[in-house]
Amino acid sequence: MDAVATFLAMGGYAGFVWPSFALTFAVMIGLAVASRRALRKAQRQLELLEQSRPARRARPGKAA
Amino acid sequence: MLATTGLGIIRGERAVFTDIDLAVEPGEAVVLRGPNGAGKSTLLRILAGLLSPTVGRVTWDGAAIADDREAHGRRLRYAGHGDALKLALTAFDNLAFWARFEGTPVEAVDDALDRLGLGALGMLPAGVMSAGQKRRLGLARLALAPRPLWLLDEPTVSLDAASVDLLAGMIWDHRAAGGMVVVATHDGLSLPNARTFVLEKAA
Amino acid sequence: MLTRLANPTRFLRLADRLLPWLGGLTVLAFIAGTVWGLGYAPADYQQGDTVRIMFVHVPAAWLAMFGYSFMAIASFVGLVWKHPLADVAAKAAAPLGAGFCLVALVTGSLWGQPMWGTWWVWDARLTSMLVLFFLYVGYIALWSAIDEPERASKAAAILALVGAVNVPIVKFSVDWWSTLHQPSSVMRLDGPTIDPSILWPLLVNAIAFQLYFVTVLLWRMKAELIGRRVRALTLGLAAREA
Amino acid sequence: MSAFLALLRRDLRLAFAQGGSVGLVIGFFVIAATLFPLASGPERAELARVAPAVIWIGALLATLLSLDRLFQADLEDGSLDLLLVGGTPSSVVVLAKCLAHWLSTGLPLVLVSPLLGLLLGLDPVGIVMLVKTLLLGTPTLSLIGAVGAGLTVGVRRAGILIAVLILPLYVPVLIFGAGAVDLAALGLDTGPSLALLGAVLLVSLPVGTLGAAAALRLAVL
Repeated sequence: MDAVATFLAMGGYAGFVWPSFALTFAVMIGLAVASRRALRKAQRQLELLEQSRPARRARPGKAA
Repeated sequence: MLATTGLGIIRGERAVFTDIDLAVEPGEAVVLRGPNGAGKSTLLRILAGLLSPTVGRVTWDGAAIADDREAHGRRLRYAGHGDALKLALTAFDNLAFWARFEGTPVEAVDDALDRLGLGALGMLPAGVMSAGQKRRLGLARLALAPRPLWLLDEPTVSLDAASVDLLAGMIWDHRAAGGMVVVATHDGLSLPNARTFVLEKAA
Repeated sequence: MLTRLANPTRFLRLADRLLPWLGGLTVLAFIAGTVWGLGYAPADYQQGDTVRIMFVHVPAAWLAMFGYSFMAIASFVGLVWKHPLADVAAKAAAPLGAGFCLVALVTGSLWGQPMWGTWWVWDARLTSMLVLFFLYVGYIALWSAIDEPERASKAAAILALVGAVNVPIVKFSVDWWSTLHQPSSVMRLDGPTIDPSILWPLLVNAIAFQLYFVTVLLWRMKAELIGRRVRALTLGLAAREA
Repeated sequence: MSAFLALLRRDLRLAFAQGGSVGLVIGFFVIAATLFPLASGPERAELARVAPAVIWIGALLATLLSLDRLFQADLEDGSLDLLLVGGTPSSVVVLAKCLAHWLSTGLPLVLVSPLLGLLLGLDPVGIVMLVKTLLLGTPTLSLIGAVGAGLTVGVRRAGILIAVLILPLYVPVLIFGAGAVDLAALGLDTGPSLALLGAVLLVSLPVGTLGAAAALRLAVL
């Protein structure tokens, strides 16, 4: 237990060391999640559009 | 001679038009027609060298205009949607600026104003002129110094019938002197034995 | 090689094959570097355990600078050779670079407080990093202000290149300025030599950050490419309906 | 050359004509600088110490405010198209417009800066150095600013966007410019700072003109 407490205390600098690591990981995970989410959204939109395309192609003569 | 081969352009990731082959000979007039969004203005801007086509090329006497844009600029007159006027300057000063900018004699300005029926308004600031007068002042640039190629985008907008005839006369004289005209217009402007080129909307 | 990759479909396929490996390696390197750095690397005799902040601060600062160089090079390639993936890569790199810049700034501040007794000093390095952050912000703002991707990509590329020419001048001017104004009592962050016991976990973490950069960059590029395809399809639909 | 002079003359006439921007820019510069003592208190020694910073920042912001119209007016009335297809290289067009911008913005700022220096209690040595640095630095502000103006022409909220794009790039000019005035006040050698200001100007001459010219070609797409 003592070892864990010493580790967590970081020689009295816990208030600086841990927030640094926390912020770093928060920013990195945040960016990764946001990027993944954008990718998923784009993929979903593409699927939707590709599903709806044949239906529109099936109306010939309209463009002419 | 102005020619395009296999011209196509993609804007906003959409093909505006594809495979335009157009040749204009000296003395010839080409009227561009087509629905809104078919790319009439876009084509004129490509011919002027303002826009680069995605595929294909524009040539002048066989040489690509993209190789020497400045030289191409010196042989054409482009009239777009704006009149390119500074409202704080007089009609004369507006035209005189463009004459100086292209390095042609400023003496031609008075004649150009007369030609468009603006001779009496030379000292008036462009800001107090009516829309039709402004348009005529913009078109007066055509009369500054002869240049072989005119590219006109809807030149008749806000012109009255008499002014449209005036413009038709100028185009006629220009062609008689061996000039070429490509004009996008909806109506009104009747150009004898002009070729019509229809732009379809790309699917 | 480059021309083969220029084909977005081929690029997407390659990215899909690489991404699982990259993702796994990133996580492993992170765990290794962080555990090593936090648990096993010795505390500095002068700075105590605060020196451990270095294991995230320094790689973040490196990547913030790497990100801008990457962006500038990609912009150059995009403008000169019109490589279709280059501007996608440049756009995708910007938020990553900005994020690392922010991390470097805040962790630098958290490191500085116990060392200097203040959250912020106008030290040359911090100030340059702050200006770099502003450059990222401008670049991202320009992308989002212009709707047409063709124009936005070229405009952003011009900005990135003008910025890249300016970065060394900014850096030099800030160094010059800090020698002019700075009382010399500020402690240098880096010693003349770094002990290997600190250097190794630092390098492992630097590799982890770099792997992360590549992984997320590929995700972002994929999203951008698919997004452009979506845009093209919707515009095509709108044009047909009109 | 005739195109360059014609464009320079026209832009200067427009800038100094009624409704032009010169008076407004000067007005902004003077008002912003005189607001400063009201915020900080009127102690002369304190004011003189920060005077170079206040005047330099004022000049920077005044330049910035005038930048969004640099190409925008020409885009709106269609002149920009004609300037770019008139057979003149676009970098020459940009250079003429930058010179006109500097003559109608930077130079007037330089001319009123001694007055502000006096108001803020700068000594004569400082005032002379202030004029010198502004004279060397403000052309750079116009050149680098032209890139921002070119990139944002026709874009929503261009004014604020220019500020975000360009202000970080103004850092070296600000540092060398205001720094030289500080050095002069301390009686130190200002030669290197002036040389550096000149070097920054020399770098921004090609970077600004080519960058802005490339940006303008995009704007008329």
